Amino acid sequence: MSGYYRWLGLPIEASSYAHSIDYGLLLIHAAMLLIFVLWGIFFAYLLVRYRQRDGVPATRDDERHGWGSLIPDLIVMAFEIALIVFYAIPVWSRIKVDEPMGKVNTIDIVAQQFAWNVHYPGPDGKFGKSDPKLVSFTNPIGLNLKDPAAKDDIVLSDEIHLPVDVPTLFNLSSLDVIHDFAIAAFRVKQDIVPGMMIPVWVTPTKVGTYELFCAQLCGFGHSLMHGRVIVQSQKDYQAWLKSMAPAPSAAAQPANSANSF
Amino acid sequence: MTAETPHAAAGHGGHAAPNVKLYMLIFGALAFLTLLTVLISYIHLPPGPAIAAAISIAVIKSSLVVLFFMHLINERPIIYGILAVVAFFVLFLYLGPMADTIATSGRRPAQSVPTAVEAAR
Amino acid sequence: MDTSHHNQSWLRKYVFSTDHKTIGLQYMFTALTMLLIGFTFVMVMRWQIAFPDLPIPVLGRWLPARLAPNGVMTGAFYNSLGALHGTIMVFFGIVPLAVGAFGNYIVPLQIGAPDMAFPRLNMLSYWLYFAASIFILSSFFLPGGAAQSGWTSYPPLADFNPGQTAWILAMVIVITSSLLGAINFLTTIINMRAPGMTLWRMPIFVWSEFVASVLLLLAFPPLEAGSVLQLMDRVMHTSFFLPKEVMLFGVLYKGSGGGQPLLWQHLFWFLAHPEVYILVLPPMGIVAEIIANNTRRPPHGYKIIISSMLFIGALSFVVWAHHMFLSGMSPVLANFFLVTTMIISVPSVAILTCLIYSLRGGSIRFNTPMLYALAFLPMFGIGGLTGLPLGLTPTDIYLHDTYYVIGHFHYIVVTGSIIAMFGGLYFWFPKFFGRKMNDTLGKIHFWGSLICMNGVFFPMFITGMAGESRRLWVPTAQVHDLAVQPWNVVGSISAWLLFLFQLPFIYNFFHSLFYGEKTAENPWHATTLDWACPSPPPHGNFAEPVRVYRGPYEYSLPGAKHDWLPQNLESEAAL
Amino acid sequence: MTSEAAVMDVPHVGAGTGVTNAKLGIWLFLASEIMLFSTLFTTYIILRLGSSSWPRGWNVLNVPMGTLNTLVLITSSVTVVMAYAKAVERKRGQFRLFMGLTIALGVAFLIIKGFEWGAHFKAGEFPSSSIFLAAYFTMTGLHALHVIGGLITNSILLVLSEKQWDHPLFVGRVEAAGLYWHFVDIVWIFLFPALYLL
Repeated sequence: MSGYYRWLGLPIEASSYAHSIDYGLLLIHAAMLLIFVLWGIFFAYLLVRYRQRDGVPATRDDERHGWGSLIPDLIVMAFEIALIVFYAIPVWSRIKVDEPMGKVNTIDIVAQQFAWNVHYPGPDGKFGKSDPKLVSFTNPIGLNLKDPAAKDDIVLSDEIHLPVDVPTLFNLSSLDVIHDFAIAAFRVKQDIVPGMMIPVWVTPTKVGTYELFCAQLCGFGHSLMHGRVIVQSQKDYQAWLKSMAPAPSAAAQPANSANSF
Repeated sequence: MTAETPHAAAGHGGHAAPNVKLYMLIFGALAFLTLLTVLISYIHLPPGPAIAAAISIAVIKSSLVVLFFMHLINERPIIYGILAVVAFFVLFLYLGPMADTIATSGRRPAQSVPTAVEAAR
Repeated sequence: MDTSHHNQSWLRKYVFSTDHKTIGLQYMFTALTMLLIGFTFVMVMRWQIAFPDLPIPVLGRWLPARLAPNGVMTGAFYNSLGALHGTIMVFFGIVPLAVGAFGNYIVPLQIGAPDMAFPRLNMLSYWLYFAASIFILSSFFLPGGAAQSGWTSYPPLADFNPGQTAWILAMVIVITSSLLGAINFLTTIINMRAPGMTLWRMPIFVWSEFVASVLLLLAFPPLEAGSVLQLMDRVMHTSFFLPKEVMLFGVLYKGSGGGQPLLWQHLFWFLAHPEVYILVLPPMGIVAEIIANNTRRPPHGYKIIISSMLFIGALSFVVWAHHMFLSGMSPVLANFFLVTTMIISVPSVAILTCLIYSLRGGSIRFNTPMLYALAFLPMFGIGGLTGLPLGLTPTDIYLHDTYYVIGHFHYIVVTGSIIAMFGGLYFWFPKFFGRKMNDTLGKIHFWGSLICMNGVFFPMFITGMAGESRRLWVPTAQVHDLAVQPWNVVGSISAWLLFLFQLPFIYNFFHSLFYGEKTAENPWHATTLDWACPSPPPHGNFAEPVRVYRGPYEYSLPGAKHDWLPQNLESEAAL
Repeated sequence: MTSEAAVMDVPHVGAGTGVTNAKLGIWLFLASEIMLFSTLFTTYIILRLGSSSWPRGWNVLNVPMGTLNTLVLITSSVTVVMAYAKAVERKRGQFRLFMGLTIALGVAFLIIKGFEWGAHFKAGEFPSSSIFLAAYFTMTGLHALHVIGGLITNSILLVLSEKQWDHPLFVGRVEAAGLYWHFVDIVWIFLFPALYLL
């Protein structure tokens, strides 16, 4: 993960929409800096120019010009309206409201204190049913093994494999408390609420290994709740999928080896 | 402490002027509306009309209490002001979370909520 | 029913007093102590943030093994300190100091009232607050330990975590105290003003307390109700915030289900966003008072400032869900809250602009209170500006729940509110005690604090930009945070230095209390009514009934002999 | 008399508002109470909206008992306003009669409520049994706490009418207590249909 950071100290952009978020951050911080510097210069000037001096009394405002100070507010407001209309709402809609079209790779994420369970539908493309009543140490998401669709499902712990350049839809759910699915390099962040199934999608654009972490306080082990996101070329990804679908009996076993992060 | 009492000023600024006859009239109306709302509920209307009927009767009843028992009908503007401010914020307290609950219903897989009776017995 | 104070016992005069000034000072001492305690908590936490998994020096040997085995704090203890730091600083430190202490002492004086409208209720407010403070601190020694679900206490975590019940009960008590206080302030300000003190003649500080009290009155009840629901979840095993089939430490919890975790977040932030303005508005009022006094001219745009405050107050109830953009709430609804959030930034900018413009044409005296008031302007500016990328939905996706949020919030409440209130302490100290605080020590305290505060909070923007989450017990556990770990060390060292720079203040405060330079009734040559009575004011405040003849800031009137004209004097001849 | 005593012992009417401190204070208090109970009603609505099924009140709760309780509380609202009328008319005996009736009705309300709760507990229905019962017990419980608060205030006024009948603040206090009691009544006016009839 060397060469990880870019301007403003941001991580590399490894997803399709990372750049639009970074663009906003850059734009806003440039504006902030400009406002602050202009303001600071004016402020310093006032402090020096109007310091207390003998024989120079303070002067009062001319009442007729009392509303002149609203001009900066109007400028700020115009800037903010522009940001809302041309930046925030379109980008937000693209990322959070709309869902990706076309071929979509769907993965279920089941968060728990303090681990990420990653549930792939397997070759049949169907997720097996799961039931919290069946949760056990060897079956962290409570997958119902009697369900035929569950036979070829893959369940990983703390490791996600993704094909590059394919939109992936994550269905986020939690077994216990609120977690937050965050991958800094993808600029992905979404709370996971128990009792809800929340969709979030991303299209990885760079092959590599990134970090997945929990961004919402979930208990004493919150900081230890992290895992790896491995983005592979589509060929490697297919090869990996094949390697993960072995004998049916072992299909539902979580790949605990992935824990050695 | 002064022996005199300032109640000559009753009705002026200090305290609202009571009106016993009116109170009895309101009492009758409240009792009638209570029985009415219960009777309507025995028809077992579908939820929509039932809610509409029950809420409108409750609003009428509470308005009667507020206006006449609490003397809001001839109260000072400052009290109206307080209530207007509260009404503004209450509105958002209802609308915000409600809008969210409706908008996110698709994100909540239907959870089987047992009715109270089933759960208990 | 003779309530004459002259022959009252010491207990009634100094402990169970109904005098707004005594109660104000009681609030002040308690709140400053709580601020120090909350700060101590974070100084301990900062050790773990800077040097995770190393034993805490000195203190580590004293802590019980339950909290810090071998001197290294556990994750649960770290979370407890974090939760209580936030709760104490916000609900038990800054609000009581801003509203309870300054509001209680100054507001009746500035409007020319003999006392608060309900003096006994006022005493009750203070003692409820005091009891809640003791209670929340003692929760460390209760069986379940202290709360460890963050100051936001999101369920389901807060429904299950140990220690939360004590937190809820303490919150219910402190909320009740604040509600009673708010009723008292509003009645006082609305009903008890001296003749001639029209609304547009009230000092900005009184207006700010007025708006803050409205927010307290109407924003706190939802959290009180929410706390009751959470208490039911914990004690009666209801499921208000629990869906069906939740796991509890690997075991299926047998609740009825049917509840919603997001409901708590709505109720909590319905309070907690107005709460931020409760933290900020009174300090803004203090800054306006100090600036008007030390520029020797009326502040620019008195009516703009006040209208902006009222506008902020009204709008602060409609922006709460910008804390919830990524909470699983409807993303379409987020657009509404995005717009309201952007709108509410405009009046804040307006107030700040007016305060800066107020310097123009002034004759600026750089005394200690003024330094604090001036520092407030750019520092609060940083806090406000960094709110922009957090309020915009797309950029919030990245910055949400990172240290950037923590940096932003602390720039608002520490270099904003606390700096302003330090200024207020130096400014009104002569009024409180009839003596002045030492200026040199005050300036050491000022520069040291200002630099160290920036040293603590600015690195948070850097670590936040790198994507480091908040509330990390072991920040080095996550690989992507390793590169910015040195900045955490910088922040921690600054925090400890910040503590060292509070020592001159503490010394100065207590030394000046007894040996400070004695001052006259109106040492700053101020115009508002709080300076028109003796220092400290006697019971009943004003020897004769006051009358108000003019606006609050009549400084440097053209053709006048003096550069100030108090509100209560009919003409300058009486000066 | 010091000026502090003056503040506490004479009804202070605001110059601009024309209302006494006591009345302004109690209305502000009621404003916060409106927010409190509105939050509970919001919670109720949201839980109901978010649930796939919700019981009709009459299947779970005892509607005749609830109706009786509504009538009891409405009657107590009348008696408390009558007590206020008698306080203004300076008729101490009748004031005490009506205030006593108000207190008795309030106690009756709590007793009936107690029977209802008792029957639920006997049937094994607890707040933890279902989200509907959780809302029912919490909302009526918090309301009952408010009734108890009102009973305490009213009882204090009944006792004080012995010695402080001529106190200048007395009528104002009766009025404030009455306003609070009416508010408690109004909350029940909404709780009753929301829980029992829908």
